[in-house]
Amino acid sequence: MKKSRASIIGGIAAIAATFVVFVIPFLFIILMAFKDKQQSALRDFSWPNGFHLFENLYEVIKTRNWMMITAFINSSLITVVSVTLLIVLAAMVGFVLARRKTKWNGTIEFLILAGLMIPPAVVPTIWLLQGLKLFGTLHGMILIQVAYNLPFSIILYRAFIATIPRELDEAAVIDGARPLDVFFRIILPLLWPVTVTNIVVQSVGIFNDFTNPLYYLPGNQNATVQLTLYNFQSQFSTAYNLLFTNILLITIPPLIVFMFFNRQIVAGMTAGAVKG
Amino acid sequence: MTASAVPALKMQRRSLYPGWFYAPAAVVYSVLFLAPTFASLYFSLTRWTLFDATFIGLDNFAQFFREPFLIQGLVNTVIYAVITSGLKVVIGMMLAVMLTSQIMARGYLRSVIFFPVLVSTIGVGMTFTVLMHPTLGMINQTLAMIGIQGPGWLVDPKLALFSVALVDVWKGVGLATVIYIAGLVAIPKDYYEAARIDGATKLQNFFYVTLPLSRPATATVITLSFIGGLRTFDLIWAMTKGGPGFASDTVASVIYKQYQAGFYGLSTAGNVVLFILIAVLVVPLTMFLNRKQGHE
Amino acid sequence: MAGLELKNIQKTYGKVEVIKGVDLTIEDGEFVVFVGPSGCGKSTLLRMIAGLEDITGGELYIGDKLCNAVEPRDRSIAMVFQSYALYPHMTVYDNVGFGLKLAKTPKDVRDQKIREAARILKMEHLLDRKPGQLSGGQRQRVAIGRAIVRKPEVFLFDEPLSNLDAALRVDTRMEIAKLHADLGATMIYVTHDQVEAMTLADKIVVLDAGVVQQVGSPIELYQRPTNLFVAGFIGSPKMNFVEVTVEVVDGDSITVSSKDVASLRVPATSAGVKVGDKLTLGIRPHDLVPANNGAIVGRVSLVERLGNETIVNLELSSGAAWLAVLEGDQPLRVGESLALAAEPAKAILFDKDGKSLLAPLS
Amino acid sequence: MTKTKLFALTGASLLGLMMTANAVNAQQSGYLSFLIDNGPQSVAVAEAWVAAYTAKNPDVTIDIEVRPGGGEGDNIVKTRLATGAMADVFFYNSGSLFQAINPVQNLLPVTNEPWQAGIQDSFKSVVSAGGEVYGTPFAPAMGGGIFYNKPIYEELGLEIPKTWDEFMANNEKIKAAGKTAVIQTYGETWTSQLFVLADFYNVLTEVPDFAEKFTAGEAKFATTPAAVRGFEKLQEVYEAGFLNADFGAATYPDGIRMVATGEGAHYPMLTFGIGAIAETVPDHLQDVGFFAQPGDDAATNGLTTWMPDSVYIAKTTAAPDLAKDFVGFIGSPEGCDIRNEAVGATGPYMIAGCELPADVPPAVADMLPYFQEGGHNGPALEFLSPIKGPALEQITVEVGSGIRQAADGAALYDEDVRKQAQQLGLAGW
Repeated sequence: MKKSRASIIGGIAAIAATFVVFVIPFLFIILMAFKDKQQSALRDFSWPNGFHLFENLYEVIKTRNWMMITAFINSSLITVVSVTLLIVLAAMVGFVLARRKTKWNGTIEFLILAGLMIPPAVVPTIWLLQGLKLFGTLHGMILIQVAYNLPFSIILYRAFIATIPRELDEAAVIDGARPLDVFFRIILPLLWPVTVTNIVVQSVGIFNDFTNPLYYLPGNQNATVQLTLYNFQSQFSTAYNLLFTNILLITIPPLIVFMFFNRQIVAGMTAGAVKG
Repeated sequence: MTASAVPALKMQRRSLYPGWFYAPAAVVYSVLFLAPTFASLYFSLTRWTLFDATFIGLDNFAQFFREPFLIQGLVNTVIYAVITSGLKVVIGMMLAVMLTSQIMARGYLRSVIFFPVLVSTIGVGMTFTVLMHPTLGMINQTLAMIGIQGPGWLVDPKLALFSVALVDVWKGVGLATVIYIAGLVAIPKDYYEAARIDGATKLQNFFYVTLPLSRPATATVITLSFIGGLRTFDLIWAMTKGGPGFASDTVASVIYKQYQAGFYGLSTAGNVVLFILIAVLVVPLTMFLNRKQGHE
Repeated sequence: MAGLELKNIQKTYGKVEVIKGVDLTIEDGEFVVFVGPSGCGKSTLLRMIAGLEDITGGELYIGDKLCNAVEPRDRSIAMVFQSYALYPHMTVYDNVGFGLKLAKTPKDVRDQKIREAARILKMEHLLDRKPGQLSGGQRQRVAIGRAIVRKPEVFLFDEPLSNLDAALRVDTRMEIAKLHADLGATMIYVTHDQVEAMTLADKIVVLDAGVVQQVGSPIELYQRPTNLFVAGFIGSPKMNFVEVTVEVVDGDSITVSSKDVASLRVPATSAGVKVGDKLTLGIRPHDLVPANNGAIVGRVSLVERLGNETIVNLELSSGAAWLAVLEGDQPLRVGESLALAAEPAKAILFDKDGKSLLAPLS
Repeated sequence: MTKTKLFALTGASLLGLMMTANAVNAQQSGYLSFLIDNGPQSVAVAEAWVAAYTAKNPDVTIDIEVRPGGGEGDNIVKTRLATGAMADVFFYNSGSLFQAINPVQNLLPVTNEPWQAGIQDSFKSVVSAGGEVYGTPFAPAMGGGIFYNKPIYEELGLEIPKTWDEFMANNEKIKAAGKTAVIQTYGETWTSQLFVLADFYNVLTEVPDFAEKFTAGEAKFATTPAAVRGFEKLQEVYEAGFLNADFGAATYPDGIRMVATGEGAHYPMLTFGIGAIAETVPDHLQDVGFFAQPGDDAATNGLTTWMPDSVYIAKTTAAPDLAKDFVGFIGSPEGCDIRNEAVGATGPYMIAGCELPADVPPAVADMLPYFQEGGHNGPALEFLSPIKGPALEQITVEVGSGIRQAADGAALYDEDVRKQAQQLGLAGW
C-alpha cells in the first residue's frame, strides 16, 4: 500500500535524522571514553586504538583521592533527600492552594511565579547560609535545592490536584480522616503520575546541577559529581579521554531514573503540566 | 433562639485544608530564597566586597547600564530566549506529532530525543565545544568531507550566540516534545473524527484541530523555555563564556562576570535588573497565553 | 440509633444567604428525603449535617448531642456521594475498610465487618478490584458498603442515583429501601427527583430557595400541598395551573371561573376570600376526564399515545398550556378541540401568595 | 621533631563528615587542608611537598583540595575567605589579586617567621599589605614573552628579534614559508592578554611613572601611546594574517603543543608554560626557546616579569603553628629541590639557596640572562598597581580577532579599569 510505504520511508528518515542529531554525539562521548590520552587529544570521530575504558574509568574514579566516590555519595544523597522533601512540601502546598480559596491565594501564586522567574541572589544567600551555619554543608545544599525548585513542583501539583474531585477528601473526612490522613493516604498516592514527572525532572536537574554546589558547597569532602568534571578540564590542560569518561559515568544515574519511569513520564505531563 | 445568641456554636471546626500545610515550604522558601532576594535589593545599593558594604545609592545601577556590553547583553538575552523557546515550540510540536502517529520505532525515537535532557548541561556544553571546534571539530570535519568549509561555530562573533542556542534546543527539545505528546494525547479523538467527516486533509487537521487544541501545552513550553532562556547561564558559560569578546554575553553572564570580578554590589544590582527584565517580558506573555486559553 | 433536631439552621456565604433558618425534627429510624430544584440548598443542608460545611447559625442536634462544632468523624454518620467518591488507588476491600482502619479497629474485626458488609450488598466477588474496574452500579454498591460498614446512626445520601441509568436507578432505589428496612437506621436522602422522593421517603422535606416549603409524608404532599411550589414540584406530570376569578364564596367552597374554565365549585377554606379575587386553580393531569360539557376547553396541540394512557397537550383559550393524562387509548388529532371535566374535590385553589386554600380534613 | 605532639586523624576526610576543615579542632590532630588550583603542575608539586612533609612528620595529615583556576577560582577563594571556610593553607596570586582578598583581615602574617629571611624583597613587596608580609613563593619567577620554535628559526635562518619590526619581519618570512607565524589560543581567553601584559616592560621604558599615574587615575591606556602599543601589536599580528586557523577555539594545551612541535613558530606566553611543555610534549622540550616581547628600540630590550604565585595561611586556621611550619618547608631550599624534582625548573627562584639544576631547558636558559647582570627586566603592571580590569581578556580577544580596533579596545579597557578602581575605593576615581 502506498500509504504504508510512505510511512516506512518517513520512519526510516526519522530514525536516520535522529541518529545523526541525537545519537552520534553520544557515540562520540562513548568513543572518547575508550581512547587513550594521545588519541583523545585529536578529538575526532574515530575508532579507539585499543580498549582503554577500564583504565580511564579507574583513573577517573581514583583521581583526587577517590573524589568520584565521595561525589557520587554526596550527589545521590542531595538528590534523594531534596527530591523527597520537594515532593512532600510541594504537594502539601499544591493541595491547600488548589482546595482552599482565601485572599492569600493571589499572593502565594505571585510568590511561586516569582520563584520561577527571579534568578537567585547568590552572594546574599551565601552570606545568609553562613549566618545559619549551613554554608558548605549537605543540609544547606539540600534546603537550597528545595527552595529553588519548589515553585515548579508546586505548579505541577496544583494543576493536578484541581482535577481530583473534592468529594474524595470529603468522603475521607466522613470516614474519620484528619487532614494529615487525607493528604498522605488519599491525595499523595493519587498524585503519583505527577510525582513521577517531579522525580524525573527534579532529580535529573538536581543531580546535574553545577552552579549551586559550586557556590554553596565548597570543599573536597563536599564535592558533587558535576564538579568532578573540573578534574580534567583545568586551566592548563585537558585530558579529553578522562573528561568524556567522566561525562559518561555521571550520566548513568539519570539514565537509570529515566529507564525506570520512561513509560510514565508522558502520563505525568498530561496530568500536570498541560492542564495548568 | 437566634444564631447570634449562641456565639460559642459558631466556633470554627478545624479546616480540612489547614494553613500550616504551607508552613514547611514557606519556611524553606522564605529563608533561603525570599530573604536573600530582599537582601539583594539592599546590597544592590552598596559597594560590597563581601567583607564590608558601603551604601552608594543607585550608583551600581548607573554603572551597570554604563557597562559597554550590557546593551548587547540585553539584546542577546532576548534573542536567545526567543530563538530557543521558538525552536522548542516548533520542533517539539513536530516531533510530538510524529511520535503520536503510527510511526515505527516510536520507543527508540522517544528515548533518543529525550535522552539529552538527562545529561548535565556542563557535560553537553563541553561535548559540543569539542564537536564545534572550527578545524578539529567533528561537525566541520564532516562538512569538509562533502566539500563545505564549516563556519567557526563558537568563534565567529556573529554565530556564537546562535550556536549555543542550537545546543540549548538540542538539549531541551526532548522535554518540550514530552510536554507536547502529553498535550496531543489529551485531545479527544472525536475532534479528528469530526474533522475527517468534514473532509479535512492531514494538514488541515493539524492546523484546525491539533494546533489550537494543544495550546495549553504550547503555553507551558513557551513559559518554561522562555524563562529558562532569559536566565540561561550554564550552557553559555560552559561553551563560550560570553565570547568571543562579548559577542555571546547575556545578562546572566554579564552578572556573573561582575560577580567573578568581586563587584558583588554591582553583580547584585545586575540580578535586580535581570529580574525586572524577566518580569517585564514574562508577565504579559503568561497573561497573553492564559487569556487565549480562556477563550477555548 | 438517633434522631436529629435542626433548630433555625442558617448558612451564609459572605452576604449570600443559602439556608434561611431551617427547623426540622427527624425521628430515629426515619427515612427523610430532602427534595427541591437545584440550588435550593438541599445539598448544603445535608453537608451541614455531615459536618462538611460550617453552620453559620442555629443548632444541630444528632441524638441529644449539640453537633455544630463536632468533627464529622465524631457525628456517627456515614455518607454516600453522588460521584461515590471511591478512593481510586485502593481496592474495594480497602475502600470499605478505610474508615475502620482510621478508627484503629483491629485487623480481624475489620476483616469480619468488611466481609459482612460485602455479603449484605452481594459484592464479595468484587473485594479485590479497584474502583476503575467496576461498573457504575457496582461502584454505587461499594459506596454504600463503605457507609454501612461503620454502623453509623445516621446515613446521608447525596443524590446517590443520579449517575445511574434509568433501569439501574429503579433497582437500586428498591435496594436502598430494603436496606433501610433491614438496618432500621435514620437515613437522610437528597434528590431533585420527586419520584425517588415519593417512593423512598417516610417523610419528605421540600426546599426552595433555602426555605422549607413543606414537611410531610409523600401522600400528604401530593394531596395536600401547602403552596403552589409544593403542588407544582410534587407529582408527575406537573400540576396544571390557571388563573381564575372568584364568583361565589360560601362556607366550605369557592366557585371560580375564567376565560378557560367554566364555573367550577371547589371545596376550600374561604376565610378572607372575596368575590372578584384572583386565585390560581390547580388540577393534576390525571384528574381530568374527557366530557362533552366539561368545564375546561382547549385545542389539542400534541398527542402522546402510550397504549394504556394518552397524554394530551392542550392550549387553552387564554394561551395557558395544560396537560391531561387520559385513561386508555384516545385517538385524538392535533388541532381538534377537547372539553375536559375535573373532579372538583381534587382541584386545589391557591391565593395570590401561593398558599393553598385546602378545606380542613373532615 | 620539635613540634607539639601531634597525632593524625587519618581518614577523617574519607568519612566525609567534616563540614569544613576549621570546624575540627586541628591543633591537636595535626590536620591541615591545602587548597590549590587544578593545574596538573600545581597538583604535582603540592602532592610532592605533602608527601615529603608527611614523610618527615608522620603524625601529620594534609588534605589537598583542588579548585578551578581562572576567574572561577578567584571567586571561590574570595567566597571562602569571606565566609570563614578557607582551607588552612592556600595557593593564590600575588600582586593585585592578592590585594583584592583583603589580606589584613583574612590572612595570617608571616613577616617575622624564620624562613622569610631567605625570601627576596621584590617578592615580599607583592605579598605585603599594611606593613606585614603574608606570602611565601609557590613557584619560581616568571617572564612574559614569546616562545619560539627553534627548528623553524634554524630552518629559515632567523635571528632572535630585538625590536617589534624585526619580529614582524620574521613572521613575514615564516608565513612566506607556509607556516603559522603566531599561535593564539582564544579558546582560553586568558591567553589572549599576553601581547598586552608582556609589553609592559616596553611601556615602562618610555613612561617610567606610568604605574603610579595609572593607579592615581591620571594615566590611561588609550591616551598613552606606549600603552596602546600592546593592543596595536595584538591587532597587527591578526591583520597580517599570521595566526593559526583555529586561533578562536584553540586552547592553551594546543598552543603549547603547536609551538613545541613546530606547528607554529611563536606563542606569546608566560614562562610557566615550560612546565606544561615538559609534561605534555617532553620530546620537544629542547625545541622551544624564549625571548622577551620586543619593543621599538633594540637598546632597551628587556623582559616583563611576573612574581610567582604564593601560599598563604588563612587567619581562621585552627593549627597556625603547623601551618607555618608547612609553609616554611615550602619556602625552603628543600622545597625548591622537591619542586625541581617534581615538575622541573621553570625559572629563577625567589628564595635564597634555591638552585636551578645545570641542565635547564633552553627556554629557561634563554630567560635567565634577563635576570642576570646587564639584563633588563621590570615587573608586570599587576605588581605595581592594584588595578587590573576584569574584562581585559575579553577585550584582547576582540582586538586580537579583529572585532575591535586597538585604540577602541584600549579605551574600553580604561572604562573597565575605572570600575575596578572605584570598587577598590581608590582616590582620584
